Amino acid sequence: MTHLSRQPLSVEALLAAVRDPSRGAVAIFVGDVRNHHGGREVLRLEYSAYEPMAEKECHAIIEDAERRWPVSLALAHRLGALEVGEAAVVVAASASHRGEAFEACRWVIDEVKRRVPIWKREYYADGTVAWVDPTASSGVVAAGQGMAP
Amino acid sequence: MTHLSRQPLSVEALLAAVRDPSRGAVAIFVGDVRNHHGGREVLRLEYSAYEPMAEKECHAIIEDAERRWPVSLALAHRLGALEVGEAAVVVAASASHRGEAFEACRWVIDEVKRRVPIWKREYYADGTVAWVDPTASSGVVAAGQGMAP
Amino acid sequence: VLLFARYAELLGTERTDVPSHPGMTVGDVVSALRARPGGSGLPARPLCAVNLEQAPLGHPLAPGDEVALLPPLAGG
Amino acid sequence: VLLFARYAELLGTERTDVPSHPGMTVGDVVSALRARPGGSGLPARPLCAVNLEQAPLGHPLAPGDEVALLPPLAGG
Repeated sequence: MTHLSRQPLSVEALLAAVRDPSRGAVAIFVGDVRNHHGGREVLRLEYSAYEPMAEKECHAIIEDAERRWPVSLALAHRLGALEVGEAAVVVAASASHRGEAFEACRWVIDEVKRRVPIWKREYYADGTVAWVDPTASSGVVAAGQGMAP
Repeated sequence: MTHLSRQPLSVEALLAAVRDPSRGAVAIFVGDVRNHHGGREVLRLEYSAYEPMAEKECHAIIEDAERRWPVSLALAHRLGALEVGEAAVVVAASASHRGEAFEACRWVIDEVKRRVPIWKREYYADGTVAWVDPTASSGVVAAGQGMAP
Repeated sequence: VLLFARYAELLGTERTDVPSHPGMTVGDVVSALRARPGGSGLPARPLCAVNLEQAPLGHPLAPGDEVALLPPLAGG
Repeated sequence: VLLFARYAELLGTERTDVPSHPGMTVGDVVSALRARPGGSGLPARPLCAVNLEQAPLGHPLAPGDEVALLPPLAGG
């Protein structure tokens, strides 16, 4: 399975991938593109990735989670240009018990943020562009307008 | 808004109801009809409710949760005859931070189970029928075949 | 008085009347129903609601109150 | 050596070569790139990967290894 997609993500498709009549509970996380960041109005953004490593890390996260909880998981991350309100990432976890479904779903999205090599460039209403950098005090670092890595 | 439905539940519709471009995180819970319960194979089931009180409790749960967390919530519970694998309940919670979305979503489904007057009659592959009773040691109490309250 | 799910099945009806008297409580309604045919299957202290709110057995009733006996909840 | 996102922007390329020498480490690659035009914007200790696995700066390199410099991750 491929976890990276340049097409809009389908929550229904991820739900269908983990649904199982022997398991009654499904927890889903959807991360949407927000219209603001650090007090600035965001118009759109662009995700890029070190694709083979990102695929490998997504796969490893799912394997780790399925070892840790009795769950079935699906994970998709969008790449390329996204508009405000579009889904950037979707995680679905099915389990017999809702506690396990919630815990595994939460753990997967935390790990995606922690270890998958994906980068985000935000375009603001004031015409500026920045790389999102969670390690910077402002959360962003100024970027050029041009090249799309 | 009405929270009880005799039609199949749409996860996409509940997701759309809470999505908001100023909030990036959506957590969803889907509770599906399982194909087994207490070691018996379930063929289908029937949900009934004290409908005006159930609507009122669902509404109160959402108000309570929206007071407790900065979230926007949607909740739907199915009534009537359901097949194995169909969604019985769907909760969607949007927030600026994923922790709040997960916590509110989890709290709402826990409260639905705790205080909404809904009952479930299960039909088994061996021809028997039982009322689901979480307070009984076996989890069920034998039921008649006939009347659908 | 409204009855649901297994309780409706036990009493053979989803709705019945209980003769009222001054000072009547929810518990009096439960006792009257337990004395009916099939009513022995009702617990002594079922979950009850008055006017769409959960109410204890000692809750006093006024004319026109909607009383409901609720089997153990099984939603979600 | 592969460069991504802001690091590719700083160096003006997504892929470059660094002359290899025996005993070369990931840290040696980083130092060589920091000496390039635009390279002063690279941190002294960036996140790095060798053959799709995160690797410390002391990681020794073998011929054919794929080295990548990863800006702070921002997925999800």
